[in-house]
Amino acid sequence: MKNYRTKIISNQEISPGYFRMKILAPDFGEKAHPGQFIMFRVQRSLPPLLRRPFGIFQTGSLPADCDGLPPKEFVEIVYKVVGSGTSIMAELHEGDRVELLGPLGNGFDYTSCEGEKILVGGGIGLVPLYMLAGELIAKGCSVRLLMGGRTRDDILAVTEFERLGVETYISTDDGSLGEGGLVTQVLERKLQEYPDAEVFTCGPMPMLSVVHDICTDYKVPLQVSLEESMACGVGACLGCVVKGAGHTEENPSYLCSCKVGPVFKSQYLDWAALGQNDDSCGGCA
Amino acid sequence: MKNYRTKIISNQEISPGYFRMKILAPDFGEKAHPGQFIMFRVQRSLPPLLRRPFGIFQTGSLPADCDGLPPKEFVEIVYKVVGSGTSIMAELHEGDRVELLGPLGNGFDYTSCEGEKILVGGGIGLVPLYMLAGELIAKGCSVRLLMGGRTRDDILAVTEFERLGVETYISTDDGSLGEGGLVTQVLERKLQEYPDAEVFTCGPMPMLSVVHDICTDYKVPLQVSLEESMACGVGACLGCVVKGAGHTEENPSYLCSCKVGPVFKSQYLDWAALGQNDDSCGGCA
Amino acid sequence: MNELDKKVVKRPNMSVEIAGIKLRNPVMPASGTFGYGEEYAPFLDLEEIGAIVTKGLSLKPKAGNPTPRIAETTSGMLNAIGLQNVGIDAFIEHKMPFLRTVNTPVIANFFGNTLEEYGEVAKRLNDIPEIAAAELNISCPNVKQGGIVFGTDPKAASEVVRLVRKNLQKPLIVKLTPNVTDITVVARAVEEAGADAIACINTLTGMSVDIHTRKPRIANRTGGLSGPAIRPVAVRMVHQVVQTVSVPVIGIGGIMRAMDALEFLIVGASAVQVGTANFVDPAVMLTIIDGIEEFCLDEGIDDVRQLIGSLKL
Amino acid sequence: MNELDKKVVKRPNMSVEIAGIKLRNPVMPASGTFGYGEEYAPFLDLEEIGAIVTKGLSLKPKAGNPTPRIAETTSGMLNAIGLQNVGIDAFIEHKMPFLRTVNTPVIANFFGNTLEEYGEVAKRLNDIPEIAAAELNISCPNVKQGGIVFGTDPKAASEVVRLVRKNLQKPLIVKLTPNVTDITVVARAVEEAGADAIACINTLTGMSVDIHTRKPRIANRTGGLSGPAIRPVAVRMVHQVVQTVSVPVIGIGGIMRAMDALEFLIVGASAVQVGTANFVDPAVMLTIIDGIEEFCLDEGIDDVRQLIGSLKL
Ligand SMILES: Cc1cc2nc3c(=O)[nH]c(=O)nc-3n(C[C@H](O)[C@H](O)[C@H](O)COP(=O)(O)OP(=O)(O)OC[C@H]3O[C@@H](n4cnc5c(N)ncnc54)[C@H](O)[C@@H]3O)c2cc1C
Ligand SMILES: Cc1cc2nc3c(=O)[nH]c(=O)nc-3n(C[C@H](O)[C@H](O)[C@H](O)COP(=O)(O)OP(=O)(O)OC[C@H]3O[C@@H](n4cnc5c(N)ncnc54)[C@H](O)[C@@H]3O)c2cc1C
Ligand SMILES: Cc1cc2nc3c(=O)[nH]c(=O)nc-3n(C[C@H](O)[C@H](O)[C@H](O)COP(=O)(O)O)c2cc1C
Ligand SMILES: Cc1cc2nc3c(=O)[nH]c(=O)nc-3n(C[C@H](O)[C@H](O)[C@H](O)COP(=O)(O)O)c2cc1C
Ligand code: FES
Ligand code: FES
Repeated sequence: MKNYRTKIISNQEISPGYFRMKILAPDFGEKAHPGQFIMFRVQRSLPPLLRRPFGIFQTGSLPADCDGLPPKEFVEIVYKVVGSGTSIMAELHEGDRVELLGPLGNGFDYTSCEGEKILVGGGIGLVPLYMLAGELIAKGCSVRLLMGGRTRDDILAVTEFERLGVETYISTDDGSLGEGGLVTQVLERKLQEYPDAEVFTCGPMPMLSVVHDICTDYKVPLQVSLEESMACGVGACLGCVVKGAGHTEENPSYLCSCKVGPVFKSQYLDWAALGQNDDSCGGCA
Repeated sequence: MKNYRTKIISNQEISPGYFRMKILAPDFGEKAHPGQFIMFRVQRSLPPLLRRPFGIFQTGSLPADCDGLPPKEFVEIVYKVVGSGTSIMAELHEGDRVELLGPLGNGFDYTSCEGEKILVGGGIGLVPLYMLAGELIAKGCSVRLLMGGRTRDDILAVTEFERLGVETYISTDDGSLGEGGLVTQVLERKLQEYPDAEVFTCGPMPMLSVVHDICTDYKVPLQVSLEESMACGVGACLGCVVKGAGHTEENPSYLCSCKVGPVFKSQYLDWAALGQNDDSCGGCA
Repeated sequence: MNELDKKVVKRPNMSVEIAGIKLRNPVMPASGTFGYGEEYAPFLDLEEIGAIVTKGLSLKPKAGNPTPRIAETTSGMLNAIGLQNVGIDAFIEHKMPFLRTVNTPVIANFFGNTLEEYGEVAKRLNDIPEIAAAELNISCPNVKQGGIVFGTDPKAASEVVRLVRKNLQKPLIVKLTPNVTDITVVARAVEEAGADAIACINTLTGMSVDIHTRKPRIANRTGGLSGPAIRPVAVRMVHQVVQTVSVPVIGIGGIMRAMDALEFLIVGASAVQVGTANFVDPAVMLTIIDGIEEFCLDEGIDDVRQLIGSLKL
Repeated sequence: MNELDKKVVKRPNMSVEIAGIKLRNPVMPASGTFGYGEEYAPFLDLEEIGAIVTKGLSLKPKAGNPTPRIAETTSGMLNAIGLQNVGIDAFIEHKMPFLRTVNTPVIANFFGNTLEEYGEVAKRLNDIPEIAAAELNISCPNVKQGGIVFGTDPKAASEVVRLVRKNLQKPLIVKLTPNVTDITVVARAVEEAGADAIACINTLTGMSVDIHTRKPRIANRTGGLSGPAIRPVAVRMVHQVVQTVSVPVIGIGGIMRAMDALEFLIVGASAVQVGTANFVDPAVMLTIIDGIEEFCLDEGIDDVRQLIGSLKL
């Protein structure tokens, strides 16, 4: 984990309001795990003041240039334009100077390939699942991805996921792509089919809540990636905490989502408290 | 006077640290007088918060495009990069959206062509003298321009002035262009030659002070363009005042330099107070 | 909501009432940032804003502070104008004739250097029928009492408001300074002393130094900080005051956009004043008014007053 | 000054002394923005900064406030962490072992919910030889006295400082809140009560509302405003305090760059703390230290202490 003062390699709109940005980051890839994130500094001048957290979509390296220079290692993020910071990001170009801190936090935990791996992603929540899917496939696991979104525009990177060898199932609220309805309905069907599955999820809080309930019902392990407002991203400010399971007024338990998370085993979280957090915006890592 | 929400036509470095910016401004030219200024909004987002004042270098119109659209009227400014706002300006490109308010303030007063018109400009202070020179020449006056600067890089737009038909005299502190020494020494020589001259000046405060002293000695009328920090540019905030002649603690006289000025007849100013203002940065309009 | 939908929706009521004066909408300039109205007439239709608030007036003309008087800071500005103004007589003679031609309520901001002066200006304002209300600036040092600022001491604040209330036959808005430990104490004091409305906040005292000359960047050393930098402090104070008093509150501080004005309305301000933003964009109040109306339409609100104090806790 | 010139110039002395502790340079983190030091160790060499200041410690572990706890505002941020911390015992057990390995003075920021608790933590700090000094945060509500903030009342402030002074066998820095009418009164009170140095400022209380949900953007409703937005207020208060007390003052508030730190030194701060800026750039303190040194070289100053209080009035 390190602060990179670096440059943008490319920044493209991949779906209305969604962008994919490649950033030069030597040696980043070898340290990064699926589910980790970066703190991105949009520009050296204000605004915005604080860095913005983004999940790692993938890392890699561009082939060496004909000029004989070594291959360019990069980290790639996928982001949705929602407010002041992401609006500025959308205007950035190749060569613009930016800074990123990472890789940060604890990512997904995947040691064995036992059982089906079911990945459930909602909208921008698909981002961290891509790197996870890649690593699971590389280990030889069987991976099924349930992609959910409001409309077809919110279903990102289908081709990329399929190219990995992932079985994908698409559902949209308005039925504009895949089956109509909620991704959680698909999850329920899949769990009936694969009762020994393990679930990994990321997406808007209402979706995460339902995923948690379903996994509890079906008694399958769940890992969930959360999204909290962050100032430092390194465990110093304590701004990003979530309530842990068993949190009480008298015996409070707050977990730093930038340091202990952003990925948590579902059973360690206080879901009653999380569910209340209706301000939570869509997308996470 | 009006707020233009408009676009940059061009923005070029003309000497190290000095830029020339053409901005689209229909109908601006017909209202603008030499010595007036604009309040320029660098970008729609912060920073900077406040607009920045710049003298009008010239107005004009670009020939009609081959697409048959009407000619593009513009206002042109010349600026020196000194701080946060001008640094951002230096990065702007053709087509970038900006705002400008103007033409503002009272410019130079020139009714008759009696006597020689001697213009004394220091560094960026040459800016408002260009339009003035043009109008004086158009009226048939005999115009002599004394250009001063630290080094050759600070002597701006020599060719443009000469093209107008102005007699120019250059001096630099380091002798890198024209004669070595202060422009005020040249002024003294010229006043000996033309005792019935009228002087117009703009430049750093120490230079203005000396010009005022010399003109007082030689009993020639002087108009001076001042530069004060401004917030509104329209007489509303009272942030830009200067002390008028005869200002006392008991009977204070403050003149709004954005409204009464920025050009003042020298005798209406309190020079003792102005001279103290050693913080005054170079350049004015 | 697309253009078509908008057309069929009824435009929301935008008018509000403050201290008995009816405003066509809740947006007006903050004193000292809009001159005497006339200065901004070339840039916006003065009959589209809720009210006109004048530069602070005093009994005698006031020359103000030495220069430099303003300096930009990060997302803010410092000013130490020193309450320069033409004085009440010149105001009546030179500024009122223009203001009379504008069909928009005029609120006269005023101050004194002593308790007596405050009382005198209040009396003089009675003589101007076209002045809809007076806004009392108590962020001024009391020259007689060793320069302690009226507005930082609940007793002094109460005293000056009581005297002005007695002398003034118009609605009285009292404008509070944020440079206090507990703004609710002062708010309660001025309400009890007879304020018909409370405006807050005035500027926060600040300072900035030029590291090269090592001099303060404004001649008066310290100045008032305004602009978006102070908005969170202003929103907090308006929230506190609204919970404390029952008279209407006017929210001021760092409003640049409609969404900023809405923050103040939602915490309970009945109207807002826009200050520094006028310098950045001379027609900004019109954009803010439009933006508030748009927000009401989008949220299905048919009366802007439904927003006031609609904070969910 | 070009590269060549620089090499022949002697590097200026950068070390300063605060309350008897010698710092290698005047730049340290502000409490609560740098964790317990360890969190930032991957990003900067902790042996290059003047001191390490810990998150505020209390007698028992403290859970802090519900979330959301932070929100960005224009050039600032609001936080209502609620002083979450591991408590003094866990601090000694889990955080000191790392801090012991770093050759940089450690300043322990601490607080209590009652007068007694303040006294108890002070005693416990005596047991940790590697703690160079304690920084007393008096911006906390006194639970027993109905929640009035110690630091806003000169009497309460004086009382808590006196008690801590009695219990503590280390240099004592007292950190003031800016949410007061007159900071010089509190500064004088804490100096008289035994403070060896004064740090100011803590955050300004602010609030921000999400206009769509109409809820406060942080769960605690109000939070502390920090970042460049507050710098002019901080510079002003440091200036006032320096003119009032004779103990050294540490300047805090919105320092992002060397030139900001220099402003504080010039008005008279003997050292500075950097808070919010650490979040923006984890190595910002090193850049600031370098910038101060560079400034000294450019201005021909051979000792940074010559800058302290060099303001020209
Ligand atoms: C661990 C983590 C991983 C994330 N990964 C992604 C990703 O891969 N792609 C993506 O598009 N988004 C992701 N997000 C959300 C992303 O950080 C926000 O969308 C972004 O910060 C919004 O910034 P803004 O300035 O455009 O919005 P504004 O609303 O203007 O931001 C204001 C403040 O709120 C914070 N904020 C706003 N929305 C969120 C949010 N949803 N989560 C956390 N903080 C927020 C901002 O960081 C900022 O401090 C992730 C968030 C976290 C915590
Ligand atoms: C009537 C008038 C006409 C001017 N004409 C020209 C011109 O034609 N070309 C040119 O290069 N400059 C001109 N100036 C000066 C120009 O306004 C400043 O150089 C510019 O504002 C600096 O902005 P900054 O953000 O780069 O500097 P910063 O130092 O970052 O600015 C900080 C603040 O100080 C103010 N300020 C800084 N320097 C000056 C200054 N010299 N005069 C007034 N305010 C200042 C800024 O407007 C801003 O509010 C003129 C100034 C005035 C008052
Ligand atoms: C240049 C300037 C002059 C001001 N003059 C006055 C004044 O005369 N009377 C007054 O009550 N407030 C005065 N104020 C304070 C404003 O009315 C307002 O309370 C403050 O600027 C905060 O609002 P803003 O952040 O929108 O600017 C002045 C502010 C500025 C910037
Ligand atoms: C997230 C956060 C946590 C803080 N925690 C503490 C604390 O525990 N104790 C304390 O005295 N000050 C605390 N502060 C205040 C800072 O130490 C500092 O006084 C303030 O942020 C102003 O400095 P800045 O503008 O450089 O951030 C905290 C500030 C922030 C932003
Ligand atoms: S974001 Fe600062 S502790 Fe997690
Ligand atoms: S700049 Fe506002 S009055 Fe001149």
